[in-house]
Amino acid sequence: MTSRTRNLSLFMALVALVLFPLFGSSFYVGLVTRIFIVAIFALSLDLLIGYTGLVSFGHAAFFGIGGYALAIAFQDAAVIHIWQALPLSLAAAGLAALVVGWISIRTSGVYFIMITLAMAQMFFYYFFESSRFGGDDGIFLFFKPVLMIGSEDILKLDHENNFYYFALACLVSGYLFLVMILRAPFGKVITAIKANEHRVRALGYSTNGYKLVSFVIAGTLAGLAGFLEGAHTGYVNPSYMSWHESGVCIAIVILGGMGTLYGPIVGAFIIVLLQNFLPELTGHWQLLLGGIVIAVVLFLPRGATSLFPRIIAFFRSKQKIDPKGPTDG
Amino acid sequence: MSENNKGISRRDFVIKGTVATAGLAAASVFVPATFAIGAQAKVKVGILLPYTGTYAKLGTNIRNAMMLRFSEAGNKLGGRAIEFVDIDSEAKPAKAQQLTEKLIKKEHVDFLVGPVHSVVGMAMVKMARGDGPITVIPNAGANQLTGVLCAPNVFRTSFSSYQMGFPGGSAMLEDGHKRVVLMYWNYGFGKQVAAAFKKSFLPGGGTIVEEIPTPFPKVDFQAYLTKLAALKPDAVYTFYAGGGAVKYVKDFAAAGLKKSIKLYGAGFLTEGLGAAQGNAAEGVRTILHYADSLDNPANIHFRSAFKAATGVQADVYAVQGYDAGELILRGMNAVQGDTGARAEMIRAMETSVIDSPRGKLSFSASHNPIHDIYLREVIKGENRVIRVAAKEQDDPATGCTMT
Amino acid sequence: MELSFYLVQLLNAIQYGFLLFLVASGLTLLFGIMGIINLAHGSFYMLGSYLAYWLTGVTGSLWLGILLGLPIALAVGYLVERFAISFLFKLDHLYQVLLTFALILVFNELQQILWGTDVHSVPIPAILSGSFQLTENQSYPVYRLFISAACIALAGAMYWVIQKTRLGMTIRAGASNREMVQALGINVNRLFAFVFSMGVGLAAFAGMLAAPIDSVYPGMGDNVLIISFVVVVIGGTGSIKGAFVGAMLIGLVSTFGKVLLPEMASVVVYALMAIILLWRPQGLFGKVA
Amino acid sequence: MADVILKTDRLSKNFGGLIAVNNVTLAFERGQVHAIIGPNGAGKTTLINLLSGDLLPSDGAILFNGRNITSLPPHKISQMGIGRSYQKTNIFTEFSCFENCWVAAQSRINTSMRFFRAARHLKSVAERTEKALELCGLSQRSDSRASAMSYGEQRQLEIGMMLATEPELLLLDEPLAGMGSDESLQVIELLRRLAVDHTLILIEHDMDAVFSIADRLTVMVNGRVLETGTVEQIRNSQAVQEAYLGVEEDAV
Repeated sequence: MTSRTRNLSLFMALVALVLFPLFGSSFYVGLVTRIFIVAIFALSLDLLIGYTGLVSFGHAAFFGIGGYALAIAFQDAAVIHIWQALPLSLAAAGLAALVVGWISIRTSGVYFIMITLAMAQMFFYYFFESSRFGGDDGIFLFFKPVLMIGSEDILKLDHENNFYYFALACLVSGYLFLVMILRAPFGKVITAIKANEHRVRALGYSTNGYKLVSFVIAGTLAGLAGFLEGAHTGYVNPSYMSWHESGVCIAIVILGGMGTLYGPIVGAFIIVLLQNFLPELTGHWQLLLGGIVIAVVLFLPRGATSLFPRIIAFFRSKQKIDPKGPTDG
Repeated sequence: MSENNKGISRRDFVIKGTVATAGLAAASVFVPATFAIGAQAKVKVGILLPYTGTYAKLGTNIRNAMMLRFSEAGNKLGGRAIEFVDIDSEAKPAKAQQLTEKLIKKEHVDFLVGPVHSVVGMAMVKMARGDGPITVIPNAGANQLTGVLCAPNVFRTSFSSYQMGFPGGSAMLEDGHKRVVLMYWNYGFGKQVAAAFKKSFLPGGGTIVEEIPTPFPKVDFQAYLTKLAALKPDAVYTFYAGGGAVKYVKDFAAAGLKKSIKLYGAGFLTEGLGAAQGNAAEGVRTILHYADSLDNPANIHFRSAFKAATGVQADVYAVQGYDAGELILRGMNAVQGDTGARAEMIRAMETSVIDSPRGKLSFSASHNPIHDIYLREVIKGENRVIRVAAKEQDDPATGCTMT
Repeated sequence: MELSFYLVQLLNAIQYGFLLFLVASGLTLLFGIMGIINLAHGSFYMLGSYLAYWLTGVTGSLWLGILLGLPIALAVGYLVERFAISFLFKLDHLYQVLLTFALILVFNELQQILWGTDVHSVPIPAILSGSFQLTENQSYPVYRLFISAACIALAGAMYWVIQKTRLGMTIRAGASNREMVQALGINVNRLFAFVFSMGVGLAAFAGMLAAPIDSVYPGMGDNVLIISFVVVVIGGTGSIKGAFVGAMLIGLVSTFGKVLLPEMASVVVYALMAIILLWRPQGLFGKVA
Repeated sequence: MADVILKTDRLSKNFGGLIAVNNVTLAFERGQVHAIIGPNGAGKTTLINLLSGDLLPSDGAILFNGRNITSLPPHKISQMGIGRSYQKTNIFTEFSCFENCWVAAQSRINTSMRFFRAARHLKSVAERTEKALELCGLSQRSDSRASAMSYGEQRQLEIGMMLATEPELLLLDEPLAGMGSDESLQVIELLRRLAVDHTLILIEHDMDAVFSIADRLTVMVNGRVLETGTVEQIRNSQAVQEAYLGVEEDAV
């Protein structure tokens, strides 16, 4: 797939998403909002597993912390200002990622997988068992965040469509942010670390520093997703941080195609829609979901989006109208 | 209820059940969502109960009992046919909001029945309260559901955790146990039950030797039981349910503690678990608003009808589902099926006095049940009533603005 | 609290440790020899418990249940290895995590389809149903001692097999250098299928032994899984000795954590792991990468 | 005294019981090509790994331009101006040839913790990359994927990456390993060119190549320095003849 076809497809998809609330019912607008949130979460993990080569199995911790920061700080507030709540969530998730990352990046391979899992479990159990933060019950929020300048409401998120566009804007910003840092010198270093960390160190880079920064960025972005989820549902609970969520997030990234930025978004659409509609087919829908994931790992390890270029190539070879012939991206 | 006692056969119920379920599947595809009122349009009843996971059996019994009640009434609510939209909640709080949204915004249900899990209940009620559908909670016990979250359109046919714990304290004092250890799963519901227990136990002159909250939903109790043995109390009051309850009762017996420490608990400790607990449960005393052996006509009828319709023995969850069905019937019959007459329907529901299998059931201003609480003991594998522990137990509905 | 209280807790800790060792030893073998991260290990523990419940019900005896159940578990292990795991060797850890994660979903659903969602329990065999008095009011079930004894016997047997037999040599060689095993002219595919079945067998056997003192319920494997991973990682992947020490450490920390730090009972185990990995990133007995 | 760029002082490394490098004291002079030879297992590569920081010494010290660099991590040593190439090709196989050198060249900017501007705007890096590619003779192959290049080209790229970091001292671990004779000649030519304004420490088994370009030779056997001196001195050394060269000549 050339970058031109890719950008064109992405742009068309964006236009479709912008127009969607004009046609979709409130339920579907809410559903797609949720997909945006999950997509941001998956994108953040993709920075780690797809670009830096860090297989984190505890990424849900930062998602949860983003949500909890919002809920803890504002559970009794009558007005939640976005400009207060959002930075708070990002900072909390980023700080947690800094601590977890600082400890974890000393290890590698399976130990890294396990230590990130263990750290996430610590957060999970801390919130699960602490009576201060609602324990297993979680925390409810009764208001949605607003953006105010003076006393003027610029943006009120209690309207489903507003929230939809806000989440979409966050997703697009997150996407563009990642595109930017991956093109920047920083991105060159982390992708090289994924390819061959030892060599990068021999070339004179302190790789741990880059891995840590990547971990913190990913954690902060996951915190953004957690903030949105908390604000959208008005409810946070420890299961946001459970290792199942981390596992599902890995599934989303790989299902969509890791190491690409559109892959996780496609993956989020696939998994959330499956989670939503499979139960209508059968009570044992997790069996189907598990089967689908297994099939992808075995037969399509580069993810669903790796099919796109093949499909395009297929049609091109059928039509044979492209004067330049199929170009390899 | 006894007036329309038609004594349906099992086959009858199964057929109707199938028709209803098939209707559900078809209807969600073909029938456009409408707000139309009239005799022709079906009443939509959304059900959000767990059919998988730890609480699966509870969800299944609640649904089947409610369907039984509807089928006894000819599968009509105020003259209108019923359409069910049945969703598996998986008892996962994180999905509760999404699934409730599906029922309210996508399916536009008239009634919402569910859930089992308290936290799912909170997420659900938070969305439904106010202008959402009339909601009937057939199990979740969190105090907040008819406390701070109470709303005119939200009813509960089960219990609040206060009602579960509070009568326990006085019952144990009455049995002569003054030095008691509290052990419970350390999560919202467990903590609320323990707190309510102390509200009657401490003022009555009892002493809490120690509180041992154990991590939910973990079931390795050995270390805690050793601690319990070393504390040497007269008795222990517990809250555990499902797999935890089975394990606790068995470990307690295996540690030889039955000889020196009397085991009490909120009713779920032994409810419906006889087969799994076996001998270990003999002599365990629990406090609940229901007992299999209650000797009233409603219970005798209900138990045989439920057994006939589903093939399994009824339990407290089935009773709560059956009463949920009854409550919806009362409301719809009062307005002849006109779901638009909301205020009138709510009035009819909140003033209902139901002749439930559990005994007399009425509702408080916060729409929480008022009912008798029984002290029961496991004798020969059955939960038998020892005495009424609290007559017409009410709930303080802390934080509710409707009282 | 008196001394006897701590002694009883020590007994509890050791007994818990033994059971953990049984599950974790299978896991560490799979990782050490095959390089496989098997998240579905807990599902095999659950499988063992359900097989024990089902077959004990059918045959009326736990012993017969275990005797019939073990071959079934081994067969399931073999099939899973052939049809899923064997494709993973060439792939990254990431894919192993994902595939075995999906296997958990599948196994949990299959369990519900086969055995429903009720909570079950398995009776303790009559011959071991007694108990003896520990303190003035607490007694200790003989069956718990039996589990410990069985675990010790099994640990001894494993030690013997791994240190003294030809098979053990192959396994040790495989754990330290996978290419070398191939060079020795051993059919790696067969060895791996065998080792995976054994790992599954160990987990299932632990589930069977524990069934009478645990209750048998849906999703029970998940609780065991994560804690066994902690054991493996603390001990160092691939090291049976490490798994043993790790299991004992976790047994002690989690038992005394519950008593001494009840608020943080679940957190301390993970904190211990984090501290150990900070000190030794490869685990207590792991090889330096 | 000659201008010493790198010095080791009683440097040792043991792995468990095995002493791979034993009490090695050597001085490398600026501007020279200093080859280390010796039979397999003599500890040559271990010595290079100690110098580059890939391994931590068990004992002894390393001084670079008079500064103690013992136990510094590899990236710090690289930043001080010591570049190295590996015996086994160690490149980013999924990257293009250009990107491989780019990552190397980018390591010389102040910091790569830059997030906002695209990397391609960094002029200095682009220049260094082009220069390194040209030096190692791969300008024509700039856009090829590294994994698609021939083995010889990959070896050249290995050196190119090192050059892109603009080191003062080059540690070359068997740059000719596995090459055909034509490719070898090219690389030897490249090494000669580099020798003009770099200091080279070279491990090589190809004796003809070594004798043709080295100024000084060190012979290692069993982790110890057997002899060190000019090419002539080594050629004529009795000890070397017995312990090493004799054997080597038989083998050749």
